[in-house]
Amino acid sequence: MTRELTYGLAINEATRQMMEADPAVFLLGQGVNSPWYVGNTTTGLKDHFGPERVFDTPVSENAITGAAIGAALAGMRPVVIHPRMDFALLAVEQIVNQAANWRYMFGGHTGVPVVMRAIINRGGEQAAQHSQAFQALYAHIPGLKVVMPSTAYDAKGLLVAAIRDNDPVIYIDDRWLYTYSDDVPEELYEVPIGKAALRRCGDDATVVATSYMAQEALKAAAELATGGIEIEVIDVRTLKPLDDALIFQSVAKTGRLVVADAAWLTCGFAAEVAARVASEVFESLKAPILRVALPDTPAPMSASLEKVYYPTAKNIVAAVQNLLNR
Amino acid sequence: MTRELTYGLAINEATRQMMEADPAVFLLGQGVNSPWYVGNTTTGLKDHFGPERVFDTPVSENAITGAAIGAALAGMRPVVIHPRMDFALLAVEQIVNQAANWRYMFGGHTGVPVVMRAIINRGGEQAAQHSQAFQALYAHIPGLKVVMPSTAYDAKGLLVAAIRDNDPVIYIDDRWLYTYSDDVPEELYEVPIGKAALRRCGDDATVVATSYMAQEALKAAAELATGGIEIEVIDVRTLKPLDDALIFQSVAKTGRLVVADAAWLTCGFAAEVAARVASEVFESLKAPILRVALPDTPAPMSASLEKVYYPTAKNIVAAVQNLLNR
Amino acid sequence: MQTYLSIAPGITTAISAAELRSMYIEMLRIREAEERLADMIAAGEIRCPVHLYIGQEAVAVGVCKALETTDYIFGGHRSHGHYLAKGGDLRAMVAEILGKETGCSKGRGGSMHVAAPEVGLPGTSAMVGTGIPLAVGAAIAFAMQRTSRVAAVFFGDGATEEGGFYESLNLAALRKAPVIFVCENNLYSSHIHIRDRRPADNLDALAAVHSMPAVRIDGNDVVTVYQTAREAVTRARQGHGPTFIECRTYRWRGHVGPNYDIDKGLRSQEELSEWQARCPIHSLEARLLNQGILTDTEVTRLRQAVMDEVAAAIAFARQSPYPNPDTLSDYVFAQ
Amino acid sequence: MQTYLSIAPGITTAISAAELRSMYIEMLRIREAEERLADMIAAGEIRCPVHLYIGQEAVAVGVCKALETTDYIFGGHRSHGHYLAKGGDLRAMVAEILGKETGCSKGRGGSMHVAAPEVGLPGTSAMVGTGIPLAVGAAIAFAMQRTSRVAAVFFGDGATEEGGFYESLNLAALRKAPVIFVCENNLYSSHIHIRDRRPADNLDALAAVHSMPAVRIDGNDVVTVYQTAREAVTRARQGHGPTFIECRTYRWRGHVGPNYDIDKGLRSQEELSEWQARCPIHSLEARLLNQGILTDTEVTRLRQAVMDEVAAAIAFARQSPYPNPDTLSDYVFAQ
Ligand SMILES: Cc1ncc(C[n+]2csc(CCOP(=O)(O)OP(=O)(O)O)c2C)c(N)n1
Ligand SMILES: Cc1ncc(C[n+]2csc(CCOP(=O)(O)OP(=O)(O)O)c2C)c(N)n1
Ligand SMILES: [Mg+2]
Ligand SMILES: [Mg+2]
Repeated sequence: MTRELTYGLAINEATRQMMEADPAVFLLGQGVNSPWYVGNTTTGLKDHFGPERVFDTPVSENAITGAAIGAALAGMRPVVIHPRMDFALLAVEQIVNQAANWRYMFGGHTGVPVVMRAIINRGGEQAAQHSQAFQALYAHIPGLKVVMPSTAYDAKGLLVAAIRDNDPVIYIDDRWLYTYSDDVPEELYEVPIGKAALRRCGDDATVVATSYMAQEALKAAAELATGGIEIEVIDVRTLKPLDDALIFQSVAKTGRLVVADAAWLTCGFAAEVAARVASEVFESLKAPILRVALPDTPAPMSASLEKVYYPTAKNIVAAVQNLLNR
Repeated sequence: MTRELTYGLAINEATRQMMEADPAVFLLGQGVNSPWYVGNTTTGLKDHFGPERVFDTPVSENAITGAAIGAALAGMRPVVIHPRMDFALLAVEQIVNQAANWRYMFGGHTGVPVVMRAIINRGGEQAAQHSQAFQALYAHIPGLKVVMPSTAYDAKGLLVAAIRDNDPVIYIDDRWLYTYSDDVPEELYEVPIGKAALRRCGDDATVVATSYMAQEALKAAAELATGGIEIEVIDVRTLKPLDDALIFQSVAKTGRLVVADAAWLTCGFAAEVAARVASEVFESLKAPILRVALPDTPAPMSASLEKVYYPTAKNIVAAVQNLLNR
Repeated sequence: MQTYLSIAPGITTAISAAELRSMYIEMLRIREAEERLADMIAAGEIRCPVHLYIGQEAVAVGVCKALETTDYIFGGHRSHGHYLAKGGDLRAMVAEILGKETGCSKGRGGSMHVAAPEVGLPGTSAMVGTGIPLAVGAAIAFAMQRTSRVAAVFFGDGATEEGGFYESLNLAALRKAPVIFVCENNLYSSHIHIRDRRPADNLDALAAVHSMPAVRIDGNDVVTVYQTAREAVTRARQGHGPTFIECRTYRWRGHVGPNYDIDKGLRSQEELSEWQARCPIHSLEARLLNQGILTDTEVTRLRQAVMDEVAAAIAFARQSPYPNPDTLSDYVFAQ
Repeated sequence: MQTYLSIAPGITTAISAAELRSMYIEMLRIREAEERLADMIAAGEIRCPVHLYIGQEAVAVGVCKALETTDYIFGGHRSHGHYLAKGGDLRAMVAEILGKETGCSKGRGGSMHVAAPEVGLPGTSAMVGTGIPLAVGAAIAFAMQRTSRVAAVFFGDGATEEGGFYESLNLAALRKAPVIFVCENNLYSSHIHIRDRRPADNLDALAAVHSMPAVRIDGNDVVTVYQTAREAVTRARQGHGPTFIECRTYRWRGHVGPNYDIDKGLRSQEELSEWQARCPIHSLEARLLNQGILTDTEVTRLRQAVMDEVAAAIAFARQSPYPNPDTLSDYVFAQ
């Protein structure tokens, strides 16, 4: 049975159903029992499962994350939540040095089935320390899988897959998407990690986008279509391992590529997509590869600056038009 | 007056001369007074300047780095050393959230003139946690400058420039280069931050390389030259802000690009160079852009695996030949 | 109820009537500014997250009174009071909170990132506890510069859960850094009471084991705060190293925004009322009236003056321009 | 000299002759293995960094004796002793250190990353202090699983300088996690004596303020270690939460490698000699001989048996193949 559900509630449902299905699953992190920290993604879980399995923690990002990893080594499947990705910088050592390296470093004997939910929460004049999107950092690290759902359907399915995965998964959800809704099955299902989604077909250009920008790309596609331009939209969904086959196939057809990722330009994830295409399907390219990303500037506070800071469908439209006007 | 000096001693000399020239400069970090932690890069400094200005710290990466930032805000020009870049993950929050954001977040009033020396120390069967190279992580962050000298001359000149810079600079030196030597002036001089170096001219292909790989690129160039292939070698030196003009100019001439960076492939720095070229000088490209990088695998321990893990001149030669044989 | 200690029991710093008056005015100013900001948030005029300081004024004022302008302070997400007590410009603060170019951080930082480097506040980090090592570093710098300047850092009870706090305590003690750790224990970290975050509410003991004087004082008594801070500052200036001061206090409003977090079931009206009955401003006012240092007429006049000043600051901020979007990427690096 | 405390003074766990013998043999085994590894490093046969455990054997053996195979331990860069005491395979350890495919981590980890998940050692992290929250998490897991399993973590005095240590203490105390914090205070962190890293050598006090029993014991007395660990384990199994045990001890060799760090001017021969005179193995041996639990002949026989076992392990390791370069990228993810 399918019904419309919001992205935020899809996360909530996936968590609840996985906790019901598997006693090894539990939730810890700052704000899992707060009225505001994590939107509605954990509402009701503590009442349902009790404070042992839904544990709102002290402000100790490092130990909390380390404890989640340790629990994973002891047979659990923890979901550790950082209500803002910015805070998780205090836990980066545990994620990178321990969780990511563990399986390899010990010759494959033991893995770390932990999910880190790292929330992007920006805009609203929150300024530089409360607006950051670090997906590129995690996608750079061997041993980590990185997913960024852009729809409610994927938010649920990727979280289920992430929790079931036997290796550490960085699950990045974006507060800007929490009120988006689409058809979500009631039952448990997986969206496989490592598979991108072709969201719209077109012959004129390919737009590869992550998370929120995938939604913007669809808006851009609709707008471009009114001018007779048909773009193909690929929602990356899993940044690592990247489903580059789908991207290559599309660029082979369209010959033109725009990559949209709402993180800083330099050394961002969009660069990786561009580099792979420039290496693997170079011969198909008819035009330069363009990126739509944040400027190399910290997030400003004032709304007047925020408005020009964050890329939207408009920037994607402009990039596609730029490519086609050459 | 110029004489031959090793890379390690060039760092030592730059530190000493800057500390002599400016009482605001001081050194702190683990192992600055150790016989083994930081090679010969700080030898003799404590005896010369005393334990207050050359302070070997507790194992507290976070606080040490925060203290360096705080001292910078109070008029000093600290050099904080992390004897391995891996340890600095515990300090990433301070670098990213505080040092990098500070000037912007407070409207330009105050800057953080701190230098973080983050040492890459790998090989020698040290395994996954003691071998990492995180330049891409720092190059992604607005507000940071990132340098990676590959010669003794640059090691000194870039350190001087970094210390004099009014913003945070991540200075990444590689233990594999410590015994390399070249002509180094005795006096203080700067190698400007933001300028790449054209190390060798050629028409057949451009190799853009960082740090140790720039040395390997020169070996590759020599080998290729014996077969009549002339490559242009650009040593990036500053990863951020990147001197892409020099790169674009070279690729416009050669039409072929290999980027060599001894860090993980996915979302590594090499991707950024590839992406910029694929965007800005696409029309000049005659062939795909290739990257020489580490596989997306943690560093192994056993020498038998290390040998195939780390890229060398051979891999650059193969990549160039690959491009020319198309 | 708690018993509160002094660093050197029995020794109290003399305090003049003028000092008492000025601390009273400072607290009034902070209170009035925060109350008006609360109104503006409720009215939707302020959109950035704001963590109000109402109820804790005695801590900022008492500590800053013990400092010189050349001394540094560091703060956090809840630092309007620290900014004002240290002498930061009120108009620039309000403009900052409205995201204006005339703001103290040029509209780039907002409420969580106020700065007044000209009077010793280089900036405030909204990452819990991360200002603590910055203060230690500044203090180390002052010592190396052979000045007698000191650094103080304000942080909450929640910040004691971050590891960097302990690393900083040890570093400061080891270097005998002239730093004062001011922990404002208002019992809550966001939505969670301290009893749900620590087995014991013993923050002073956490610091004491790191080889420094650590005291727990009534953070709602500005005189006690001032006297304790004076002792700590004197120790620091004389090269005796850091001091930890736990100030017991309470924030009247909710964690963020103008409401009270009672509706959300996070705390009780009784608890709030009990602490409101211990209002730091009201108790000082009563004392000054009692001692004849203030009269009722003066109180009325002073309150009106503060209201006028705040109103003028708000007017200034409202009239100020927003940052020009073309300047988005200014100030990433020194120009 | 120090006075050492017990968690519950006066209560001592009964200990049988068989247990004493087996602890003696365990210590001998660790010592012999480490000594031979030292030779192999000196000879250049071992190339990876090795941090020898010689001198600290009583800690690993005393603690692990108090644990079941199903209990977990975590270690760090200096964990050969922990691995062996917990029952890890000697041959696989030596092979690991030589970078062989037959190693306990298939030659991917080396000396700093030994693991024996089959006997409760999921792995060891060489980042100072980072194993501590892992152990707390494992302990929380065991409690949630309603088992009586416990987790212990070994770390050095240096690890108490990392903030994660304090975060972990609080988290463990808050959750009443069945975890035992075993701090091996060997006075040095790399090249630096504790006096140059902390104003006071009071590591037990650091933990005690986080609401758990914290004791300082003679880490060179395996019986004391065992009895203390037993009490801590019992507490943990009964749901009373964590215990912190500071074991005073000393590493005979230098920080890394086979030398003594005396030549480098990092410590004195007198200090080393004083601690060597308190050899944990020698003192237990004397005691067992004295009590008639062992005879001289047996000692000779046991020593020979251990030497043979270590020699066989080295032979096994030497004969083992190196990892195939084609498998470089295996094991990044589950297959
Ligand atoms: C590193 C980090 N983790 C989490 C947060 C979210 N956060 C913001 S304020 C706060 C509570 C802090 O409590 P306390 O330190 O007692 O200060 P108070 O708000 O009571 O003044 C938290 C957890 C943050 N800003 N930074
Ligand atoms: C996070 C981190 N910082 C620094 C180091 C370098 N390092 C390796 S061992 C060591 C000393 C640790 O001392 P201690 O914890 O007392 O253990 P011991 O070596 O005495 O057994 C240091 C600083 C590291 N491995 N990890
Ligand atoms: Mg608080
Ligand atoms: Mg030690």
